[in-house]
Amino acid sequence: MAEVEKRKSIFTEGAITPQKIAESIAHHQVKTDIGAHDIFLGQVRADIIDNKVVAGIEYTAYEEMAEKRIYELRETTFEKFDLKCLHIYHSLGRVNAGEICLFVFSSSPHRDDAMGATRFIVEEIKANVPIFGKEIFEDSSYQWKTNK
Amino acid sequence: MAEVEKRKSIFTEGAITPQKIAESIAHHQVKTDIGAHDIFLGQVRADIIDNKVVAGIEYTAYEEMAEKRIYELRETTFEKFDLKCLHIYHSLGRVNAGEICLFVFSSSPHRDDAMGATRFIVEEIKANVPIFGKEIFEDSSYQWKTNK
Amino acid sequence: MKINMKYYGIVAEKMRKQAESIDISANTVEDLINHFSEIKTTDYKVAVNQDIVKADYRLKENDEVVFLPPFAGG
Amino acid sequence: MKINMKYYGIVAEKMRKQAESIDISANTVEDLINHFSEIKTTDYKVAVNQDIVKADYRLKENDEVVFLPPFAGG
Repeated sequence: MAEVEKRKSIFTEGAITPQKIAESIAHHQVKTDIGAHDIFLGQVRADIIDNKVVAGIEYTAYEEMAEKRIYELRETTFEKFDLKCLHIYHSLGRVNAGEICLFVFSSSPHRDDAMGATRFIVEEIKANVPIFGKEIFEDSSYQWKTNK
Repeated sequence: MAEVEKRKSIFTEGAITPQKIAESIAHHQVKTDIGAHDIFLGQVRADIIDNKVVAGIEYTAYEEMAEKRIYELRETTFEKFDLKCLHIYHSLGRVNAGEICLFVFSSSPHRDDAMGATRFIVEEIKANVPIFGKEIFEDSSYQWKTNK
Repeated sequence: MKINMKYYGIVAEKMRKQAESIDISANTVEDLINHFSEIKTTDYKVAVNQDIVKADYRLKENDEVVFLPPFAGG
Repeated sequence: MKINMKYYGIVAEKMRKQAESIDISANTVEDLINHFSEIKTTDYKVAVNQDIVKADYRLKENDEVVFLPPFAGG
């Protein structure tokens, strides 16, 4: 089984850049036992709520608990799926509409495991990791976001 | 429904670079009705077959038929899933172990559609699009690859 | 009994602070909740020492308690 | 009848060419196949004008026929 990474924080300040994603992909080209990568990106939508447009989301987290949940989630994911690599990043602070706030990257010899792992992690993060989001409208008013 | 792109070729000469993937992601940041991207990357594995290591794959395709299948597949995918964008690229020619030969990129307001669409397309390409691959070993011998 | 409270999201907003240590007489999480009228109408789960617990969970000295509003990650 | 043949992958290798036009007496795909002893042991499907067809497909003048070896995309 691939090595489970040490407790590296999943949190990053502000939006996740396409350049960071490209660098992460490039780092895997030395891992020639990988045949399939699956990447999920969460992007902030400019939703219209009561005639007001979401300009961005400000994320906060109960970080100690979130990191603990993610650590356990990584271990479960490596048990359930045949993975070589797994990277998870989430933004804290302000992320504007059109920018990326979540980056999940699973790599496996085979596509079923890569795709299954990414899906599993995204669902778990949405349901069980204590991250909070304030949807800020263009007029600076706001509402607290709730995952469905 | 999002516009189905005109018949742009899916084929690109040689490996697909991380930089191309980053550029593709960056282009979507103006599309603020997107909430979820799912990206699948196929990477050439350095498999060991009869004690010989795969150094790369040389891809060819029955291009006219492949483009026709992909065009139909795009239409079916837009009917089945709520997508805003869909990009599909496959390499022709030599791709070395560790390099990327397939890039599928689905974008939707919601994660279920993005992930479902990517999975559907990857399976369809493997099963129904006439692309052929010669696995070239480090000693320059080769064998013809067959998808399982 | 000393309890370390942390507040996030809409709970922090209603409590008008992000953390505090309180000295309180409470056996269970349910007892504790009764002291927090500020968030009576708020939807939340309770975490003690970073695990989600039920209302009958028995508190100990120095527990870290968080009222978790709905998650919004992703 | 004139048929436009294209060869790919292991079929091109066995035929030692990538395309040719042939003039052949054949009503169906099955009749045509019988002329190709080079690929008797090869696994393939048959496409006519870019659609996969069965052995009883009736050929027409100028059809484009391809013996498709196993796919390896992705």
